[in-house]
Amino acid sequence: MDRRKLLKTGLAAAGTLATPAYLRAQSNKKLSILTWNIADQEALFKEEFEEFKKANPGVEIEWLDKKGPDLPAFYQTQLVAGTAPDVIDIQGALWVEWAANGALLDLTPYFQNDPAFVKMFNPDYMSSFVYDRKNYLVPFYVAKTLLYYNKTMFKEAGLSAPPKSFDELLAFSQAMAKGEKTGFLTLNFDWLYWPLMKMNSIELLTPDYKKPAFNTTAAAELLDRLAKSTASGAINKIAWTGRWVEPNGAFASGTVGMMQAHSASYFFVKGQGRWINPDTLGAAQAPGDWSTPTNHGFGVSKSSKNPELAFALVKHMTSVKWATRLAQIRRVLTANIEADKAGLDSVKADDPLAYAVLQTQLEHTDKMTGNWPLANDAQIKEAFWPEFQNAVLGRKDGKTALADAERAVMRVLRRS
Amino acid sequence: MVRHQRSWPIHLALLIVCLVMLVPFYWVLKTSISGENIFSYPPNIIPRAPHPFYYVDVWYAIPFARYFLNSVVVSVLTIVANVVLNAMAGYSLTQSFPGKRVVLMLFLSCMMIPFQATIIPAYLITGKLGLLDSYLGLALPMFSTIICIFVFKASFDAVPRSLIDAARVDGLSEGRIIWKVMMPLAKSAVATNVILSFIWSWNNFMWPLIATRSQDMQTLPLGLARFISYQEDTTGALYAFCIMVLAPGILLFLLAQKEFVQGLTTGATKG
Amino acid sequence: MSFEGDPARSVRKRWFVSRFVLVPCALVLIAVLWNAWVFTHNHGVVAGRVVDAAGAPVEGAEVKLWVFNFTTFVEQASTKTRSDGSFEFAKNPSHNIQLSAEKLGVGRSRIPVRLYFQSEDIVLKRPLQLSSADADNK
Amino acid sequence: MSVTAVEPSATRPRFTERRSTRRAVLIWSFLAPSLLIFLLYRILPLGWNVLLSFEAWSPLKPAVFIGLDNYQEMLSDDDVFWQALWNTLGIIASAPVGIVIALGLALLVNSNIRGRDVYRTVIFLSYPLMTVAVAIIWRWMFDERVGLINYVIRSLHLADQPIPFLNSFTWALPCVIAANVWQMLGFYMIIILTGLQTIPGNLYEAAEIDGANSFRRFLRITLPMLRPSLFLCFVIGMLNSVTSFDLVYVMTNGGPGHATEILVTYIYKLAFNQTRFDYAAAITVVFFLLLLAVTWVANRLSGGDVGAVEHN
Repeated sequence: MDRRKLLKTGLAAAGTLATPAYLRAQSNKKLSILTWNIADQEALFKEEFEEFKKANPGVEIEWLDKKGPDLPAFYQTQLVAGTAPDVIDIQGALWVEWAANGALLDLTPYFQNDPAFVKMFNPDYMSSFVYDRKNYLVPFYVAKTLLYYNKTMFKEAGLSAPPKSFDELLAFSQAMAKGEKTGFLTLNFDWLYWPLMKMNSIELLTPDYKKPAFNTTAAAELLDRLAKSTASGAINKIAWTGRWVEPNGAFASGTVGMMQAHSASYFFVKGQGRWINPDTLGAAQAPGDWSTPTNHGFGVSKSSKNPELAFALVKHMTSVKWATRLAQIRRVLTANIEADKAGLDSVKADDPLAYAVLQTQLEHTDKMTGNWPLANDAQIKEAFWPEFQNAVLGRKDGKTALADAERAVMRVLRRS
Repeated sequence: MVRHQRSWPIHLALLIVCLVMLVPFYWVLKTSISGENIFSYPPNIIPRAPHPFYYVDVWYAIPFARYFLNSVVVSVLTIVANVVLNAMAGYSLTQSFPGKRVVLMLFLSCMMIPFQATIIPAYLITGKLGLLDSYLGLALPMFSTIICIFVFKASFDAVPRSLIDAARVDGLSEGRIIWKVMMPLAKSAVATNVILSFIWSWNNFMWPLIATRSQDMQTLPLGLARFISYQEDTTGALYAFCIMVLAPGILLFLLAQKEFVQGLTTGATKG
Repeated sequence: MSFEGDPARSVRKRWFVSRFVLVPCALVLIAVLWNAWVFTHNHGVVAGRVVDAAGAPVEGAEVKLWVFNFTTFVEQASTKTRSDGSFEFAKNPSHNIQLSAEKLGVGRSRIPVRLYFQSEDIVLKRPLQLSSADADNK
Repeated sequence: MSVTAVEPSATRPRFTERRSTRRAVLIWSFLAPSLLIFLLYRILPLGWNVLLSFEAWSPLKPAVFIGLDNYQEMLSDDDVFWQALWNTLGIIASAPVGIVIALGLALLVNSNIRGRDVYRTVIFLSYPLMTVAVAIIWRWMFDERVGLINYVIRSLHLADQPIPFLNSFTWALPCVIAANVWQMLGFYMIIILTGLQTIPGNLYEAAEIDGANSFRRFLRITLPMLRPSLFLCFVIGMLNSVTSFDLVYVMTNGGPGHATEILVTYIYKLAFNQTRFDYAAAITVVFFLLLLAVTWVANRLSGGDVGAVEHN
């Protein structure tokens, strides 16, 4: 008897727990927004949402935040279930794939209705969100790579200015490498290493994006040179193995001469490296002013019940007022021209170095590389990167690696 | 005498093993209270200038209390369900009945499907059941686990037939036989079930990630995962978080280990 | 798993004094006490003194309260020191702060302060000592 | 559960038919809940994968039947798949190593020496840990600069340069395996202990009378009697290791290159990072069949009935 009673009560208890919070809060004027690992700005978002609700009475906003690696899994599950968030913050090239799959709403008409809104943003960053002549995202916050250099190590090696060419980059690295010290590092995820290729005018694909274009003798030589410098310690091999913490941490430790990374790295490095001040850390454009962006943008899911409202929310969150707030609190650029001015001014005062770093993000925005509007970017990345890694870590010679990479990339292109 | 000569090598061997098992704990604990400059060699073996502030950071980095509560509720649901359902299933498997082998094979083959491959259908099913973003929905997929069923089966098997037959002769119903005769002899199995099912639900990471939407349904592993993502720079804090997440499991285990470990030796045995 | 209530009393007694009850109770007790302490000491008062290199109190030095936000410290409040070099901040919201003091001609100083819980009341033991040498990482 | 209401008065041992039918009902009603759970969360999803593996599908795209194309691509044209397959087999092959160690330990802690409970507790302690945390811990232990292991190696002068364990193509997989064994060891030991407990002591007494020394007793009695437990260990441990994804995901995320890619991580990446659910489904099916085969072989070898502990 008591057994059965126990079970009953157990089930009853379970039953009461079984009502999903968000189903109860179902209402047709409900917006859900999914952000990409920026939970630290909860306070700001709450404010933004409050204001938005005031302007649009009867609207409820559900805010979700997932961290980068998990967000795709979550969003796609939601897509299948038909409960995709109305607004989504996407980083990198993921959006292209989803746009091509028809998950995202084409914002072009909205843009056409509102040229003033479009004019607020840096056209170069704006154009990085175009896939087959359609706009899909609105810039939320943006970043692109630059070259940080350790002035102290430069002095020791008798170097004055940052490198102007790829050859100098390698030469400088070699000059600074001895013992624990290494010369150069780069972040490698999301094509962030691609400027190195671009400096040597190597293209990933043919202009029509139909065929691989990287399997050239020049590229093979380049890979071999990188491999050699890596073996000799001129290039720190963390550049090819680490993702985010390792390279930034290594540079923060003050034993690496140069690091190619995006502006976000500055705050990480500064948080770790006590040595950092305007006399010891320099921020410059990489040789040839090439850089790879890692931008965050807001898109609207096609499945959204009320897209107008969703787009209104996007406009609201990227408006000068709130973009400025974000720029100031999070020390990022938003591609919203006015907001970035304001943000930079506020930074200039108490952190001139951060100012210098962020400044680079607004220069040479026409020289951005490593972001191709490819519906299968992720697959190509997966096909190319491991072979590249094999080459620079000296497991294969450049030629074989590139050949294998070409085969793999061909496969991907053939499939689509 | 003989034992004395023999026992010291055993102790030595076991001590070494224990060392291997424990050192990682120490290393993490040490890091969590003293931090570690990732780029200074050699690392300090003894924590230098220990302080609790990494734990403070973690506490405020995520709504720890809330996540903790969620994890607890889900785990409790899972444990109860596991003990009951697995005992039932385990008992049936001790009986001989047509189709037993099939069922056994079926159970076993259920373990051969990686969860990552079932995410989408599992999500859709849970949605159909209307359990998304609810405690029950989080716990349901783990309501019965094959390993534990086998654990029950094993310890039921070990219950001497004679005892059961005697009970039958006394005219006890099957239910009563299980409850009054078998369960008491299967304490160890129960302990094992409690601990294992707790572990699994407590540690589950992928399912909560997919099945929860609202912030306040998140469980601790998700907190940890989020932590790895950008807080990772604060090395100490990361390991502090590890400790804070692991502590409950270890505590429960240490509390129950007497029943658990001894149960395994003195429990249902002797044919 | 003993649900037979036959020798109920003794069983229950043993159950109550068993570690399965005692340990959780102890934990709960600790938690309660700690929270009581927190709630009586979280007005966010941060007080301290500013002295110069020689150790003499500095009047009118500008003291800033920096609060950790995401990856950087952002300025939260600022005040000036009194004649005895003392200063006090009212509502510090954070548990991880830095204090910077500066006075033209005398110098500057910046120290990190870690608290055991958010907006813990604290009186700095050691005063901020201004030095003309450029302070760390700022 | 309610079906179990059987009035004691009505039951007499001779009413065997009624009892047996009742027992059939009882048995199946006892199995039902578990079966239901597995049906919902294992069998159906598997079916979904099987269907999907013959189609070209991604969210928002209508499914198109493409026959065996996915399988053909996998087998003929995907190096990563093969790499992942080999790595997975490597992990499977490593399970016996852990089991042998665990068997040794179990025998040691089964002898009535002082503080054996303490030993058992400590050895099992690693199993309750959250895999994500275990991965973090071991990533930290293997750290190139301040990892304890490198520290030991360097202070013993076994290597002058620190070994970048998780970043080296040769070391990464062994390291992951080591971490996995470390976590599973306690579990193996417990299962084996339970097995040891079920060996009737009189067998040993008899053997002792026959004058068989401890080693032969081990070979003649312990090992055969342990077969089912060992089989259970292998199957469960193996399945746990190869279907658990957190360890690799956090420790190396499959890298460097694809040196530690296992089928689970590859399936996950394909499905969610590359939106190739169809192809991932095909690999899932192959993975499932592989595990089925391995288990079957193990079952044959152990001659044991699945999970059973015999007494006769």
